[in-house]
Amino acid sequence: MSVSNLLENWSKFRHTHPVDDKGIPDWEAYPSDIKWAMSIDLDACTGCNACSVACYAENNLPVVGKDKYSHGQAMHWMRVERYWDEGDNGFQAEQGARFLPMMCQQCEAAPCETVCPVGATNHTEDGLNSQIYNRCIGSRYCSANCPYKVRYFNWYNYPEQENAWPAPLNQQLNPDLTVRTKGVMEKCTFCKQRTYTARNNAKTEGRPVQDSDVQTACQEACPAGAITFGNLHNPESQVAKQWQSQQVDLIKDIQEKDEKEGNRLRGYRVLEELRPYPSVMYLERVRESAV
Amino acid sequence: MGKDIREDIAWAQINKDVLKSLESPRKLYWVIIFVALLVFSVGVGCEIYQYNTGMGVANMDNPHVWGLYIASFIFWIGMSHSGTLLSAILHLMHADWRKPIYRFAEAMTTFSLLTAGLFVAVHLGRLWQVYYALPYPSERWIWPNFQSPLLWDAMAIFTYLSSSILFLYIGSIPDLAICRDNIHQGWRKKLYTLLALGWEGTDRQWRNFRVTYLTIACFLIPLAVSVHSIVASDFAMSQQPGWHVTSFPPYFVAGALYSGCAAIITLFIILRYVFRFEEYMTLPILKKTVRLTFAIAMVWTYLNCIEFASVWYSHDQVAKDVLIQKATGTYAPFWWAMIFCGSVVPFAMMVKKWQTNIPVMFAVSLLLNLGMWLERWMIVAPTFSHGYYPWTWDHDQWPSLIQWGIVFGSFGWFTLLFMVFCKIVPSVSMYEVKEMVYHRSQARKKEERAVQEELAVKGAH
Amino acid sequence: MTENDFSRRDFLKVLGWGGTAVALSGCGNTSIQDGQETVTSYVTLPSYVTPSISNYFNSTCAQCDAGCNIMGRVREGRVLKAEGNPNSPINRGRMCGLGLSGVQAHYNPDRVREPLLRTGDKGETITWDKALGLINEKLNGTKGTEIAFVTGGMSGHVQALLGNYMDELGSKNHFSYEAISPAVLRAANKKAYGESMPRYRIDKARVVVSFGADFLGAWVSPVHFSQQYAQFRKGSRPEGRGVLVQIEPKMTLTGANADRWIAVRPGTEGVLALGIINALGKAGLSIPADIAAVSHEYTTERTSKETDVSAEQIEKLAALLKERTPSLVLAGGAAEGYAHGSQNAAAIALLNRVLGNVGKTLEASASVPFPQIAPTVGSRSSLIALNDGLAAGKYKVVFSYGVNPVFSAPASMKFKDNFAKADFKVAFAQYMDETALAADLILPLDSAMEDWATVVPEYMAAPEGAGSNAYAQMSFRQPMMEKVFPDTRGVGDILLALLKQRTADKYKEFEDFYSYLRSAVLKNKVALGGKAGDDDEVFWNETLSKGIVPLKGIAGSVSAKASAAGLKLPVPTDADPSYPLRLIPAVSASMRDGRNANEPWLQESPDPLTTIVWDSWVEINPKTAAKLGIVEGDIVEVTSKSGSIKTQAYLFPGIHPDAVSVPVGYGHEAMGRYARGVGANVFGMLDSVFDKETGELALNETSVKISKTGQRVIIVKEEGPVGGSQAGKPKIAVQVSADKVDLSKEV
Amino acid sequence: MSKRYLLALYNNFDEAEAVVRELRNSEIKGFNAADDLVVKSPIEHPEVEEFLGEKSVKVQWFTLGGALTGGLLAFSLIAGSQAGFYSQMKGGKPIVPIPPDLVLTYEMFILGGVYITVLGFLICAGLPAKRSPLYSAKVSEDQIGILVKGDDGSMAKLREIFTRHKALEIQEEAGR
Repeated sequence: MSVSNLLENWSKFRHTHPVDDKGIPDWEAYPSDIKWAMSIDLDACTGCNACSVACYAENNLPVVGKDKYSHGQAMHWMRVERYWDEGDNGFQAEQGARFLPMMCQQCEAAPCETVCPVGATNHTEDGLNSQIYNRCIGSRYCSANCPYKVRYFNWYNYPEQENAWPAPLNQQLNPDLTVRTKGVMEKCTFCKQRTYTARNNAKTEGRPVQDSDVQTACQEACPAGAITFGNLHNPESQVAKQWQSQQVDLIKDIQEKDEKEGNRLRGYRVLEELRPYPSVMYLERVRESAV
Repeated sequence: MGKDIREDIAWAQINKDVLKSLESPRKLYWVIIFVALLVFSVGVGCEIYQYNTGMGVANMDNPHVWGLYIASFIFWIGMSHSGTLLSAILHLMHADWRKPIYRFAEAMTTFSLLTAGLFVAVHLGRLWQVYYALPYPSERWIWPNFQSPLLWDAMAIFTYLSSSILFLYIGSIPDLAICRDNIHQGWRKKLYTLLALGWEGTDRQWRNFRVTYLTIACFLIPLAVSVHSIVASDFAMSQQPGWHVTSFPPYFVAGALYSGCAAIITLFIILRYVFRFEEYMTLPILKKTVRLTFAIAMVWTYLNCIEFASVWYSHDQVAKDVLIQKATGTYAPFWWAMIFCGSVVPFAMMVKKWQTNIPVMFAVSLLLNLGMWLERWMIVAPTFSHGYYPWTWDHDQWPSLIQWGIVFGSFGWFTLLFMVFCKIVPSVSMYEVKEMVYHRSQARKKEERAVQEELAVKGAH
Repeated sequence: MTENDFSRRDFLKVLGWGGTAVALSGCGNTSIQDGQETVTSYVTLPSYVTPSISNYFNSTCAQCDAGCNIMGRVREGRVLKAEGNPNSPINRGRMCGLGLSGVQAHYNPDRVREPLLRTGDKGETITWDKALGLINEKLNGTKGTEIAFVTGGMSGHVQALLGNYMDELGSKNHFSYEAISPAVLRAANKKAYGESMPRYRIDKARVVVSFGADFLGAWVSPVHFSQQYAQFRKGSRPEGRGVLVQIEPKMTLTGANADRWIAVRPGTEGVLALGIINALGKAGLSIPADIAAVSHEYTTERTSKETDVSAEQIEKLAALLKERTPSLVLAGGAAEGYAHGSQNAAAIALLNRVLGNVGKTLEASASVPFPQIAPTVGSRSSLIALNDGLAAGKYKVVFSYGVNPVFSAPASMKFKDNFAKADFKVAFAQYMDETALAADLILPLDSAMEDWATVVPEYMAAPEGAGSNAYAQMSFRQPMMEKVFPDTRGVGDILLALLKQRTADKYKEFEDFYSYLRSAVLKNKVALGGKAGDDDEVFWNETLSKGIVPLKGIAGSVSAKASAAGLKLPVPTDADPSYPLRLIPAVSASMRDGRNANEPWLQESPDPLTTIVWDSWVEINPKTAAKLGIVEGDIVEVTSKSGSIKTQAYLFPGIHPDAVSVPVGYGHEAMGRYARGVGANVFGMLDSVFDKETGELALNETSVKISKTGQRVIIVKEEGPVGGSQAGKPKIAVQVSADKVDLSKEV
Repeated sequence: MSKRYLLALYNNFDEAEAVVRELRNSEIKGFNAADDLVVKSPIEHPEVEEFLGEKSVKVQWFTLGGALTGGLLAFSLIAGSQAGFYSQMKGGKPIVPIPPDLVLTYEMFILGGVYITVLGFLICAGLPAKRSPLYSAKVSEDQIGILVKGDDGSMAKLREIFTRHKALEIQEEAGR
């Protein structure tokens, strides 16, 4: 606690991210030059669930079993949603199904962060929502306020009481991150353990982080390569190029796309209008009309 | 209609009657204590199981992370409002009929706040780490998140609880002194001696007492309003459809007063019988309370309609969907039951004959409370089951028996605390009833004198 | 604090084991199971191990037959995760959910840990010496013709060793069985293009018309085809964004990704293919005379009537195919699982010839120059042969490895009873599955992450560039860590031990399968890409570390020789009124034939289309369901002539109203805690109808009726109460018409 | 000089008032009506204040001080701790956001006010206290007590006044 600190740096403490009150980008709020972001091409996504399984493998997600699944207590950080076209007679299947991999959107102005009573979920300097398991007391307010409902609560003590990894399955657990006990919230971290290593390695080598340094587990697995991940602040990264070419701007809640070309682009963000400034851009699924 | 408090009742009689309640209530008292203990132990059993196994046994799920615990939390917070808030308002307005009933109403406040606090504990996934929410200085300079409405809640409730306890306590000091003077043995003597702080009723004490009591009452009114506004902020400050409603704070405050008044009626009737307070908790007082409750019921109904209307006429399709879901979806029976209990049943209180009919009012007050409990559930649950994201909709979430058990147990806990309190601290304020009787008889005398003078003037002619 | 307790304790354990496990990897019979090995300090770790930094070992996935090349991520002596090998032409660094779950097969708590001998109804644990001795004893005096060995598809040096063993036994009864096999496809391809597995170039096609080939899900080499598909969908490709049309009665994952999914009446795929040819002719494409002679009968009206596909749709499709070339037409399981399956496949193959795709999007493949290690592909017809032999009492000793016929044979074959007729049955098993339970001796196998093997994929994907037409590859499967259970053995080791029983002299130089494999590889150093002068040790290590051995293969050739001669498609008849619906056993990407059912990630990972977990279900078209009065969650009885199952009904828009579909792979009665009792086994109720040409079991030829049992459950699934509806929300999963977007400039 | 105490009980306020008036007007040596006179009553009675004369109450100053301290303390502590915790931003909000801090400031304002008021009450009313030696339980029931303190010499006079006004009971006690 430091009142002198407060008075000296008052203007600094009034920075907001990603935009200030007038809608002007306020990057000074960021102490780092990294902003992790993702883009997912729904036209390439086949809905095969490999990303989801990869997430189980990478992030020590417990298998909850049929009974708990039936109570909606599944722990898949990455869920693949399947939608149908809707017609007069119910669902139409003539153009297939639509798949949407949905995980934490790592919002810039995340609704979950402000409501946590203990500050267990915060914005990191590389633009993620962090979730501090040790700090979490399980009020579940973050999940209540998440518009995407991508936060998953440990309703049970999976590692111990529920024996989610009966020996020797427990030897598969990734030692780069912890298993979570009952009563804490968890969610997609954009494979924090991987991005963190990548940042450190790049720092050691004295260079900025590149695309080749890090892949998230889902991106790495995706058989169709639908997922792109990288540093949005690095104009050389694939993800930055995609966002730019799709005219999707992180700091806008309504994308002002170029009038002529813009409506022929397919980048969008889910529930953007709620102004959480999500870090995941989706590319619309395309369907041929000629057949 | 029954008689009001006799003005010529001897003050010593008041002491005697009230002190008797500390010693020999009706048998029903023990029945209530026993049942409450039983109900409470059911809740305790459920909580032990839930604590050991995990929150999953409550049958909450991932979109539906809050359940009856939060609903009951709001309910109990709401219930707390009438006691202290009404007591303070009526005190400022010099409404003397408050005097025989305010003590138990304030006790109700305190204990329902304690019950609400119980739900915080029950709700948390990691109760054992709850101290993280306290702003204690730590080596790492980690603080709770002061932006979270839950933290405001904690702060507001702490303030409210401690202020209410102080208000209740300060107001009881003269009565505790009476107890001290009249009970001469055992732990009670020691307790009353300790609590009475050596009160002697000197002019200096009374003088400071009056100002203090008035000041706290003044603080309590905005505080109580802020408390339930902040509880409403838990919802209104969120981004969820059905919660993000501007009118929530006044709506919550009205709902709180409403359920509190209903609870006062319920407890009024119970205490009146159990402790043989027929002389003090008179039917005219009941009638006044009932009328007040009716007025608040109408305010609540109005605010309810405002909420629906503002959703209905807005362009927020998502919020509209939630409203439609409430009225037609799986929660519809409960939602309509809430409307019925909250907005239709109170009309029974318009019937003059029923206003002082104890069985009818008892039933009505219970129904009102049920309606208000349902209201809280209908605020919490449908938004989870029908939020922004259709994929995660979950219309069939039904609380498990464990969850119901804990909610059930909380009523036992409240009753237990309340009934034990009433057996230790006089639940009718003796000194204030004396004041009331005194002032009324003074007023009567004045009136009579005026009449006599008038007669004398007439006679002189 | 409890939460820390768990991770820290385990973490320390792992650190303790780490050094030894890595150092001893691959030799001896130690394991990490009991954790009693000497704790090795970090000081004495092998030079390539840095605590907390992962090592990657290249290997080959064993979860299905595609043979994807993987890298095992190993930390402190434990394999944690399988990741794709980026140098692989097959999966190019990618993985599917099934492949990722391989670690759960490895660490599975239900693995068989010791050799077990059945005595009566009981099993007893015996030593390996005793077990092998027992086999020797039983084989002595048994004629070669009385010995049978049933395996799945095989390849590589294990297969070579097995071949040697069978030769030593004097037996020719090696049955290669796959429950779900593209056997009809192979035969039809051979006939139509001259090669059973040509390379498909989805990435080069502008239009792909797939008759039930679930190439994104479970068909042949799905991860590879997913890569191609990603290319195919790129608008920035010179050919522009490709168009996928899927024709099948039950929507597969590929169907779900199609631009147009056409629900064809089950079994009339061939008719539709000919109808399209006819329409193409009408549209002005020149049709070779021999084909036209057959196809002209299939007027659009007739085709439409028989196939239940609208005339307009057929014409649109023909117009698209004519306009956008090259295209690629695929035939898959849904079109081939009939008595006339080969005919269907042949008719579909005609389309590729008519459209001139052969040689453009259908390329010649290459095969490995060593026939002993070339893949032996499995089929169901070989199971039929085995079953007939067993029924006739021909086989006294039966070995089974890597297959579970007791589970996956139709009940009407009475395989279980026939299997019991053999005197001595030996199962090489990783789980106590249904077949292992029926065996007399169970030999516990190493997992694919503990064992040595070489793998030659059947579908030979090739990298881009020169020489790709002669590209073939062999890949290594190598242990990534110490054995999890000490008493399991690799199949190569077991076969070697058995061979030594027969002819000790020939194999005495090989201490174990590892040394056999090493010497076999070093012997062919030059053919495997080395130079004659290379140091053996260096060559071996380098080859192993790459995991993939590119070979100069024998280039094949494809030709457009598909002919309509002899093509005869049956006229669809009205359904039998007592069994009005066609049952389509669905093969899902994760469950396949059920061999991986005990891997919990696969059970918990929702079926992509229905989002159901942990159970089987029957998909019914909402119209049919309405007629039958069935709602979602009704437990229905699906009855065929040969059997019945009870399962939950799921109303599914992606299925033809005349068909119902039940996923295969569920309904295990044994195997382990995650598989047992989950769902119902649809294999059991299939009718014994066979493809007339190949003799392959016709999977889709079973007709069923459906009746309600009166029970109803809430289906455990990922989707919510509104199903796949977006409830009018504007921008969740957005779809846009191709003419409304400009994909050419996308990055 | 030793002081003695005298307590007289009366039936009602009118009688007590008369006694007090007389005591205030009397000039008895060794007895100062302003300091040495205490009225004990079972209820809070504004008339008592009237006939005892205005005496200032200082509790409200405590209230003011408490409320202001509470509010100021709240804002400075909260904003200060947020500023010390600046590495963790929240949901697009500034590190030191004003509206939430004001909510808490408001609560602390009231909390400080109430607590310090109660403290002030205890101090001003002299509580907790040992009971004075001359105390009758009747005072908490229905009688008015008048307690006086005076020199030995004044006792007789005081007693006489009490008796004249028909005191129900008179107790005498030596000084402490």
